[in-house]
Amino acid sequence: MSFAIIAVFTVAGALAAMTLRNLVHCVLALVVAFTGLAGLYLQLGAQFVGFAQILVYVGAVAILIVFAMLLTQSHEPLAHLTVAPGWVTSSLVAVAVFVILAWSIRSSAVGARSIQPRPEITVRNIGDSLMSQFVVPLEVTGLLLTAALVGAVTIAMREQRMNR
Amino acid sequence: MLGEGILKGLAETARNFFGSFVSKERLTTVQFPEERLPQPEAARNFPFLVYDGDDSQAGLRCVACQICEKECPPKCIFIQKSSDKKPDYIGKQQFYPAVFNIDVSVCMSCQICVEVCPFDAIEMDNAFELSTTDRFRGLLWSREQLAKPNSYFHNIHPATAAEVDERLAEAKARAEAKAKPTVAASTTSQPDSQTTTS
Amino acid sequence: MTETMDQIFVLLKHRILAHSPVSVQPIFSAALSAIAILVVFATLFALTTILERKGLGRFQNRYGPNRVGPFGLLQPLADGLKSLTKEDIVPHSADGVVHMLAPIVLVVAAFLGYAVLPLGRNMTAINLDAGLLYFFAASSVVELAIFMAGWSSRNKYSLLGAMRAIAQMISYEVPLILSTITAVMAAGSLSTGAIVESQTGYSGIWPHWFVFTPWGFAGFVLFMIAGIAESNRSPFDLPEGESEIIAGYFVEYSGFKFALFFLGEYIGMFAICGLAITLFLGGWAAPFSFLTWAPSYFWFFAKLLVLIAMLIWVRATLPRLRMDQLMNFAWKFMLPMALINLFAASTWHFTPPGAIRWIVGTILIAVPYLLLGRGLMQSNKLEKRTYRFAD
Amino acid sequence: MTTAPVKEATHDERAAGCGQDELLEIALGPHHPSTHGVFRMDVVLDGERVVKLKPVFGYLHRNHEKIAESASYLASMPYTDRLDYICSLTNNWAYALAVEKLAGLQVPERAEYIRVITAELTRLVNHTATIGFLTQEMGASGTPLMYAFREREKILDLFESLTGSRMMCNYMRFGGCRVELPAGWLEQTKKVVEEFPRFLDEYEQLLTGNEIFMARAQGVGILKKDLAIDAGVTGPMLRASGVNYDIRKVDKYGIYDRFDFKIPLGEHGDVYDRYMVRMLEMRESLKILHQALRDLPQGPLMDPKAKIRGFRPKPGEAYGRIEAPKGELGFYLISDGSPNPYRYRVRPPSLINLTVLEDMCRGYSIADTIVIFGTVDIVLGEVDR
Repeated sequence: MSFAIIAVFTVAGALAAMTLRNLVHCVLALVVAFTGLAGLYLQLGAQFVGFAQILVYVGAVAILIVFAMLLTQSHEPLAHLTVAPGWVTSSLVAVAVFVILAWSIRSSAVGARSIQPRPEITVRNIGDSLMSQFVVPLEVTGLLLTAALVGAVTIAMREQRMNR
Repeated sequence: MLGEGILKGLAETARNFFGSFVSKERLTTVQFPEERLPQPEAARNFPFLVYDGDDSQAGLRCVACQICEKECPPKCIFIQKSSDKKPDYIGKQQFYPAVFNIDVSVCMSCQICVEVCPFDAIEMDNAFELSTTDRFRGLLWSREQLAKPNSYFHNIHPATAAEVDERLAEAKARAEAKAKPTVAASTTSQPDSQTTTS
Repeated sequence: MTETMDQIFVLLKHRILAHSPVSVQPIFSAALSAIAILVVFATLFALTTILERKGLGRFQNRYGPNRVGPFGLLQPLADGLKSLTKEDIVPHSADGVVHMLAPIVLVVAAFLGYAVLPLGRNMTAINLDAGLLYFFAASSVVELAIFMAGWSSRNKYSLLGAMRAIAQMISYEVPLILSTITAVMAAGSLSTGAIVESQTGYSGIWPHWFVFTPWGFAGFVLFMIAGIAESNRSPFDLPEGESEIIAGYFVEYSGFKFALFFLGEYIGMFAICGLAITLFLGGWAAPFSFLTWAPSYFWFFAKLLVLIAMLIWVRATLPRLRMDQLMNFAWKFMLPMALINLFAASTWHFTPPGAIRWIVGTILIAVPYLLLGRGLMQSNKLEKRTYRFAD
Repeated sequence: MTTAPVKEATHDERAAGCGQDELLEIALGPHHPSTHGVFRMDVVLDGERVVKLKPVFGYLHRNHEKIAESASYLASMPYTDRLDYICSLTNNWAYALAVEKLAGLQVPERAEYIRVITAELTRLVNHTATIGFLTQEMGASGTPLMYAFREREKILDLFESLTGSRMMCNYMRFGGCRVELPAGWLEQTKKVVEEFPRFLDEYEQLLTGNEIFMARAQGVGILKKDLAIDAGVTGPMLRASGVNYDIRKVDKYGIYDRFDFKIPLGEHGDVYDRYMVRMLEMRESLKILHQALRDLPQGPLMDPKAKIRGFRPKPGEAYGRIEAPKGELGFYLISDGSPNPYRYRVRPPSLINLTVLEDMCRGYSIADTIVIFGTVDIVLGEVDR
């Protein structure tokens, strides 16, 4: 029941994000979709991922998109519906991806296995495994992000200098 | 050190906060309708016409010379001279204002009319709660509304009023001593000592 | 007796729940908690508005509102009635739906955080394992609401205000979260209940609050500064910036929606204060061991009021920063300090108890503070000046 | 930075800006809390940085100069109160000075002393109001403003008991002053002057060392010495840029040569200097007040030659100027022998100091613009007249 409600919300949000004409409305619809996704995580008992989803996607990514949009675009939203020229190909690709994903999920072991009641995964468990089992991936990710950050700052500073 | 100035500022406001509970110095509000500060004697707001005696219209000192009307910077005074004459306080025959209107919504309380009046007929009032619901007719004061007795003048500006009375009595005595009332043509040659009077 | 007093609300809730069918009990329980939080904090909001105005008045040598009711205490009621009866104006070119949704989203998001605040012993609405994370997730939605308000109004001032608000809130979220990590580290849990629980002990009569350690004190100060910035209060009230951009993102709101913005702002401020209490000031724990007889929720709200009073005091004193200075402060002072504080906290945990760890902890925080403060002053070329006099 | 709902900047504005960013044009005022009345600044912003600023005024134009040409000399005196309504007494003085020059009147010594006392009190009133509003514009929630107004009230009370009105004093007359000091006024004034430094100390404690205040004020809105001189800027603004020019010293009008006081000078010409110069000037004013209150002689208040009615100066022209709290306030009069001036012209410090606003604001943020504008210290009554 609650799954259905959340799913409807998520899908509706995603659809709206694609179809609405006003970009800001699209972002807001996207936020609805993100929130729905977080709801799904929570429903599956994954507290940490659910809250992180909201914190990161709603709190940061959506805002980032908004910023990017406000900083780049400067036109009024288009009044009439436009369709990208290659829409046939792209929808075909989308359908293909969906079919492949669905097929692989269906045929994988995950679906076949009955879900066993797992011990509650606490934040402590996550932390422990991040610091022991997955410490190398974590550090690599951190390094990557730092590099990206430094790169972004460098580019921004060069642009500023050029402006001067 | 960063934050030092901020802490000093916080101490200062805290001193004022606690001071407001103990010292009048730090709680300066006067809660107006209940509490009223005494008005200084010089306080002025809008002009009024002084009358002597009991009859507020017959006793007006104003002789409709129209100097104030001419000098009034925002031109808020309107005077119509009477066609007949009546005796003033000395007994001279004088005109009187048939109409004397002041539009207090225009008046800017500058007191010029008081200074230029040779007859001490117009003085400044200190009443200030004058709001009306009718901003046109309600703030256009006629002769009847403007007339206030000399005792009122004494009440609000005792020192100035005493000075004025003295001067008027002197002028009267001089006039009586000089001659028996022959209808004087002009009284505009009043002594210029009035210039410093308020 | 004291036990009953302490748990009276919990017992009351159980009593009510006992009368309802088992199937709806979880929902019913949540609803009861939600209603209680809504009522209590909305009342506190009303109370704070009048306290703030009266307090500011006293700071400024005047009485503050004292006309409506005894001591002006009914002023919030009058304000509420006024905002309810005022015309709700929506600008012609505004984006109607978003314009309407913004204050609602703001207030809802602001209220969400309370679900994990322990208002007293056993008085957490939902004791989540990742409570702190939940709190920050909920409060991050506020930014979105502010953006919605600023953008949908189609007013340049409100757009400027919204951009300022978002930039400021994102920047200060980093030191805000980093400064909480120290407490999380000490308690070893993200759950707000567990964090409070770890501070409830006493040595003699002195409590084990985190604020009474070097890193805790620094963390508390950093958290409060970042928290003030998060809740857009003076001296970080740039998004409203009354003298510059008039009212910022809610310049085009009137009537009850305007009141909702105020409500949201204050609710957010209480939440931040409540979290500061939870993390550093021992939550509902009594300040001295001989005061434990007073109910736990009393202590929570007493501390909350003290923090609110402090915020009012700060507001009464300080002028507002400028946008670039605000950012500089966040990234060049707050962030390094929060990281250093994190380092100091971990050093504290790995040093044996005693005077040495106090000395080390203090030095680890005081020296960078002095250096960073100096650097900040010098990079802005701030100095005390002397003046010459000519004849 | 601009967005969908914002009107696109015109081509010229875009060309004036830096880089490829589009510009945001906003109108600060005339309905804006920090524009000191009905002033408008059309600001072109690049993000929050000011690219162009166009001051727009005239909303409060009242035709003062033309009205004065059709009114008698005396009737213009109360109108001068309403020029810079914060400091009516210095306006009175400047106008009286011009007329006295025109008519060749001599002001008795006692009246000169009273003029100095009232003018310096006016300077205190003006500077307290200015710095109070300045902090308000920096976003302090009214506290420094309230402290400033608390002190200002005390002086306004003095004005009221002397002149009958708190702000529209209309006190000075051609050849002297209108009324004698009321009983006890001198003692009361001495008390206020005695207590005033306490307020200044409090203010310095609250603000001068405050890091946020320093950050907002130092290095902001720099007015270069040369530009200040070229633009004809006067008053504390000019002195904050380091130019030693004070008409009290230059002209020694009235009896200012008898007092011992100094002129504080700034070095950087930024907001902080303009604030500090005003603070220090208040202390110097207190010095003058101490001396004037001590030396106040007895004697007449008016030149006996002065006439209230039928005042007709002989044909000629005169320019009387004083150091008003805001700068050089001058009145230029031409008489054709009639009761009305033939030509009447005010040199308002507010307006002329305002001309450098764009030069000071360009490159700073919109928040700075408000603060810089606050330190120019204008009163719209004087700008628009």
